[in-house]
Amino acid sequence: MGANLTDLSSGPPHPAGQTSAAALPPHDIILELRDLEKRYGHVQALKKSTLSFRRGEIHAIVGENGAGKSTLIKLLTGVIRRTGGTIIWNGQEVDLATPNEAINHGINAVHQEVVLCRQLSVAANIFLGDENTKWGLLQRREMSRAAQKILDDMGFSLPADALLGTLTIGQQQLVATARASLRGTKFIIFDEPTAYLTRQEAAQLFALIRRLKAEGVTIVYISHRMEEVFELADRVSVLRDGTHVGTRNIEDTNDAELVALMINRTLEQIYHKEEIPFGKTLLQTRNLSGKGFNDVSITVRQGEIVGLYGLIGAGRSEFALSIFGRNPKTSGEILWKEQPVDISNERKAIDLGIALAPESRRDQGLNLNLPIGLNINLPVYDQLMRGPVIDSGEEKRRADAQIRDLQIKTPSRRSLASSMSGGNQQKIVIGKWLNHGAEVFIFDEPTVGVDVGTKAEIYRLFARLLKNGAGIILISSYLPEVYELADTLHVFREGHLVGSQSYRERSHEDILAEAIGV
Amino acid sequence: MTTETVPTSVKTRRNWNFLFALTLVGLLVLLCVALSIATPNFATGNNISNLLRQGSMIAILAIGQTFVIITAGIDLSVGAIVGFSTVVVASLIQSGVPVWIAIIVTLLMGLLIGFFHAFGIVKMGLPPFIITLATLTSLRGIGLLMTNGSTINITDAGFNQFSRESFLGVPNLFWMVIIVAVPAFVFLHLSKWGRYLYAVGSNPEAARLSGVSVPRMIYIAYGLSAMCAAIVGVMLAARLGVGNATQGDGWELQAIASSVIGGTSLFGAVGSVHGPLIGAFILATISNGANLLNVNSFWQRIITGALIIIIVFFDQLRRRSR
Amino acid sequence: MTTETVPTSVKTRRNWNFLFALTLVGLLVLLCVALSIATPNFATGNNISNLLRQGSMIAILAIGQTFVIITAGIDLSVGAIVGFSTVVVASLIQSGVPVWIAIIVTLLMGLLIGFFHAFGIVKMGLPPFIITLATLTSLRGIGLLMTNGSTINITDAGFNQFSRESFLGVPNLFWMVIIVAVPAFVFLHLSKWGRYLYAVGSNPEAARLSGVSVPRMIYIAYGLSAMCAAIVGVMLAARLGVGNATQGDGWELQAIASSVIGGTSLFGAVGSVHGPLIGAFILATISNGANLLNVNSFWQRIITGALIIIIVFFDQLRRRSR
Amino acid sequence: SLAQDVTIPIIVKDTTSFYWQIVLAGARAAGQELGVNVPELGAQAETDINGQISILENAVSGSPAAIVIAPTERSALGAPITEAAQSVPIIGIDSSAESDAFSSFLTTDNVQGGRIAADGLAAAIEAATGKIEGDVAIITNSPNAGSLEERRQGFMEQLAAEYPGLNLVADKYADGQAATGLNITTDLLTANPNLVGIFASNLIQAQGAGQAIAENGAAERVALVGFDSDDKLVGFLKDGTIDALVVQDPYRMGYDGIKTALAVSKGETVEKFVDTGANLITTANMDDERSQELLNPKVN
Ligand SMILES: Nc1ncnc2c1ncn2[C@@H]1O[C@H](COP(=O)(O)OP(=O)(O)OP(=O)(O)O)[C@@H](O)[C@H]1O
Ligand SMILES: Nc1ncnc2c1ncn2[C@@H]1O[C@H](COP(=O)(O)OP(=O)(O)OP(=O)(O)O)[C@@H](O)[C@H]1O
Ligand SMILES: [Mg+2]
Ligand SMILES: [Mg+2]
Repeated sequence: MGANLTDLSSGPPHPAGQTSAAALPPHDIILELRDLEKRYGHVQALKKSTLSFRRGEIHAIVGENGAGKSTLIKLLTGVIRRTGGTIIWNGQEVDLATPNEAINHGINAVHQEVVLCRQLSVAANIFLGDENTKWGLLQRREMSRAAQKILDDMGFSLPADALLGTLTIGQQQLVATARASLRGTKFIIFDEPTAYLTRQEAAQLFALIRRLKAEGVTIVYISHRMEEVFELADRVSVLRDGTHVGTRNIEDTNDAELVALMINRTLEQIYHKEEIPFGKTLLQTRNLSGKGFNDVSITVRQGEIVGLYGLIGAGRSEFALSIFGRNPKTSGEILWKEQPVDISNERKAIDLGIALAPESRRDQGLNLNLPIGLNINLPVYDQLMRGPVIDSGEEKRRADAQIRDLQIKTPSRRSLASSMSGGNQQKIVIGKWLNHGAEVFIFDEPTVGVDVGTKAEIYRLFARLLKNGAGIILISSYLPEVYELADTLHVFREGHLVGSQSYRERSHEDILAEAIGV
Repeated sequence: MTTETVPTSVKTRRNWNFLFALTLVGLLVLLCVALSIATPNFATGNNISNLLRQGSMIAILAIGQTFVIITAGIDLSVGAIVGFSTVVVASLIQSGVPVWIAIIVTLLMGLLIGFFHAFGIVKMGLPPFIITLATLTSLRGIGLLMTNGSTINITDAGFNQFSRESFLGVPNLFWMVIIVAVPAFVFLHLSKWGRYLYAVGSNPEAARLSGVSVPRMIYIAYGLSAMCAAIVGVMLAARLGVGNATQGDGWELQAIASSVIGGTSLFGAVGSVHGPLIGAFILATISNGANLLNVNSFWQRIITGALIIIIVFFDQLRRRSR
Repeated sequence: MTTETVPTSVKTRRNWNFLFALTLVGLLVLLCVALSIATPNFATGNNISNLLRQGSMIAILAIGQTFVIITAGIDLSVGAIVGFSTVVVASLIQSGVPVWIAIIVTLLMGLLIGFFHAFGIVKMGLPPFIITLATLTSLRGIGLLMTNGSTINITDAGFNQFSRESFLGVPNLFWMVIIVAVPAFVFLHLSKWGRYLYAVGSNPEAARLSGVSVPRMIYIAYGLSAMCAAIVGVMLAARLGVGNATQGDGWELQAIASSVIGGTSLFGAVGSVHGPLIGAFILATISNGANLLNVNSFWQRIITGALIIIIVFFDQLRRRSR
Repeated sequence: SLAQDVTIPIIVKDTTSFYWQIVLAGARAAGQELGVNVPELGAQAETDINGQISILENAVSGSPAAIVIAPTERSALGAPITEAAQSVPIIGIDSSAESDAFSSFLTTDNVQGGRIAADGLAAAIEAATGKIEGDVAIITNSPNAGSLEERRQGFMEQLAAEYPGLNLVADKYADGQAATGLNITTDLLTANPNLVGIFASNLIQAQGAGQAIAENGAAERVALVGFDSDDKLVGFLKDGTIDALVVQDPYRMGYDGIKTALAVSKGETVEKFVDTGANLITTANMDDERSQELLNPKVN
């Protein structure tokens, strides 16, 4: 798979290319959107857009964070109601006012944020609203067995009886995928399904998508990862600022064109890498063990990006949380600037100069029902106090600075974090630590859901932090990211460090083999 | 509720392991065994009958309340509905309506009150706390107006007799608990409706996207809770032989407490039918035991508070260590 | 709380637009204007003083309660703490302790009770509902034991006089509200602690990972709530001139209701200091007005319930349309 | 005359109780007869002292001709009443308060009521068992209600002074609910085989206790004395479940309270203290004319 734009634009053969999209007769349009529009108060999330989807195609939608992609999907699945325009399904004008109506037409979606019930089991979630009953009684065992079979068939190794809340976000996303592809789906929308998946799971997902396509199902695929778009899609539509700016057959375009359409300018390079000399050793772990990881020794120096790669559940996040004082270690030690330290809680880690942008923005990263400004400043209120009260001018200034620097798309710092698009929420999670003046930054899946343009900004920001004498631990399940950025790369498998390499001395294949354990 | 994992308290667990492994039923049994040893009067058939009678009303309220709490709501009105129902059923019976019609009318009225709550929540966007608090206040007023602050004496002997008698050695009032609990169990744990209730409490958006009608589930939950309260009202009217609007005062807190002791989470999506039942009978046993031991009324309050803490603490530990 | 957007009710909005734009203060003012027209006695200086005195205690309780509710908790014990504090302060004064020491000791005792709640929540993992319900029950028992079920008469004239007098034309009791509300406002809205409180209520895990000590915030919230209740206990002891353990019965519900009417969400992370204040005075005004208009006390309940629904409904509409 | 413009509010302890409704009925009747406007005010529980003070303050704001009040707590209501009396004449009914500002008092002596109850209970026990011996219990509706404490005090004093054979084994407080009284009584019957008598010192608890005795078929074994009356208790009295009721004259208290208040407001001299009395009504004397008058007050 291509690691950067130049690789990709040369274009691998597209497996989905056989279906000649242009040859389809017009009556094979399954869904047509005319002048579709959505306003949230004063925010125009989607401006008059006209789009059509053909039966049995894989139709990718790309666009910047906040371009309106998720909004479009929510309109099609009855989650929210449009404020204007018409929707034509199979030649008939339809309302799509409620989720039920969408479901009855066979329209399903895997939403960007997992919308499932944490307190119910995996099986219960999969069958929610479509329970198997006999004489009014639930057939629990039967459903559990069926759910397990579905999951196994899809290649997802997940326990059907586990409570959903005990799964990681990525696993939850897989459950949502299993759920959406059941029940006689004719039209299925994936909103950044691979954000929390590793290559292996992503490959299983792609297999599933191709199988669905073969069965005649129409697939809409939203992603910020260009190579996925080129690997899967037949056609691709671009949204910019809530407007549909174009649709291309996949053979007729390349990612330079798509990126230009998305952000209205060209981008030479996504992965921004500068040669920065390493300085003092900042953080070391010696044989650190804890719940989920075992015997891990790493070193972070000034100017260094330490990449941690592995499959889902390999234990990297647990390891990071342990360094940060969130989870207790069971053995081993942590050294800060060569001195052993006892990091028994988060405050101690923060006071030493460690920052953690956690993996799950919904569960760990954000206070969703609070304003963006508060979220951004939360770790630094200590620095904002002037006597007994907060310096509100400084508070505003800092929040606005992050919103500007990270191009967070919001009407105001007073908007609630929950009203942001997924990618913009992710920017808040990162942004809240940039004011803090930490020396070691742990970024756990920092660019999940972030658009290409902003990704490039974030990588440039990494370079800035490094030049200021910081070190970075970058946890990512997206191999190109760690591959291109990390100075030292550690591969985790089942809680163990199985390989460590420095920049340039490794290949994709080696890393993958290590991670999967073959 | 902001709970923290407690590495420190784990250390104290060593010698008391057996206590921590006790389920709620186990704690109830332990309580009963202790009381049987402490007083010869506890384990008599007569007292067990009394105990079953004494716990039955709060138990039924707690089951109804649990449906509401599972949807992440709360029903503060149940005590007031109990009082109001005694007035309604008493005045109907005294005005010559056949007993069974009076009972049915009262239960339907309970259902309607519950639907009104659901209407306030679903259509008017009111917090459950507010709408049910408002009904609590108003219903007591209406009941007092109807009776002019006095009690309505029920002269129908058969109606009064019912609450005193037993069937197969079990007091009729406890049979009522079984009659309510069995369908409630089927509904909550074995039917898809129960599952929808959990889904609504867990994530209403997910429920809605799955085609579950959230408003309908809210109507069902509040309707059932209020109807359970009306059932208790009828039972209380039969037991006391009067209709009186101020009865059942504060029972909403007892019902919610029973439910929470029984493992229901006020944040929704966690709860069962048997938990609240056991919770209610734990509370009834504490008060029965204190009466039998002739504990000073003031000490009784102090002990009840302490026992609630202890019981829920052990139960929490067990849940957490699972 | 499961709220649903209500496209249908939007239609009815047309002619009543001005009502829907009213803030809570607006509704309170509207209520006062209506009462001034309906009865000549309402807008007299004497009555306004009465009104300020009558609302002051619940207002202070509601402010304390709001801190707790913002952390997504609840404090059911405040009414019991009020009663218990009257007993403590009365017995200290009567045993010859100087008044100011008696007051300080009482407030510290309140703080300790709050810390005990936080301990139960943080260290024992108990739901706030349960631990504060347990203290509610136990504290009443302890207070009754201390007084042997009777009242302690406070003979210190200066202490009693305080609650009756005014300063700059404003009743002393209302000055107490200001003395509590101003620091509370600074704490909640202007200091970092307030921000932390909201963060804890919104997502404790995210707050924790941002370096906020969640346990410490829980201690602060429950400590402040219980201390506010102790302050109210001292005020009540001064107003009544007695210490009596059963006073303040049911005030916890009134405090929570005031808070929720004032816009606080029982799910945490939403609330202010001024909202609960206004909520408390809306309730006080309703009851003052009903008394002045000589509304039958049963009707008074019915009307109070209805007005709560109406006021919160309008307030919800305004919030939603923002 | 100008009488229609005269307003005399009456403030009772607890508008939700039947006893106070009878007081209000008496006051209402007097108001109609005398052409006086009588707002009927009161707290919602006998223990709500603060509520009653607020209501008194509000009543004074209305500048009435006089105020009739049943103070809910002796010392707490003292100062507010003294303060109110500076602008309005105050007439006390039912219970007293620590204030010398009252223009007149019409009270029952609740301590005396408790004594009468003890006598009634002893007589009933003697009638049933032939001797005045055994265990007895008292159930109080809720702690800290002044008049209930006085009844309890009178009852206990009289027991100690006059009936050494009667042994007080349980001194219980309920929570204002009849069901609680019922449960307590049931448990008392279970725990005390030698129990021969119970005094339930108000209406609600007498209903609960009576029900428990009927439920357990213990009417033969255990004597029950209640306080105040309604249809339910009269029924119990008839069928022997309850042996005696101590009955006050609340109707007269309300009626005479308003009448006296009007007189005071016109500057007439009135009697400073009036005892409206407490009477023991048993199965034997319940059909007397006076008993019937007390048992069946004209509420509406
Ligand atoms: N509930 C809401 N209230 C107000 N504005 C909203 C709400 N939901 C979304 N928006 C706004 O609508 C715009 C489009 O959001 P949308 O979620 O569709 O973006 P997106 O294209 O999916 O972005 P991303 O790639 O970051 O997921 C954004 O500016 C967002 O802030
Ligand atoms: N909430 C949870 N409950 C139970 N087990 C969990 C939970 N979260 C993680 N685990 C388990 O802990 C182990 C380590 O998970 P962790 O999230 O650290 O993995 P990771 O390498 O970061 O993977 P990911 O790619 O998901 O970030 C895995 O076995 C995982 O299944
Ligand atoms: Mg999106
Ligand atoms: Mg992870």
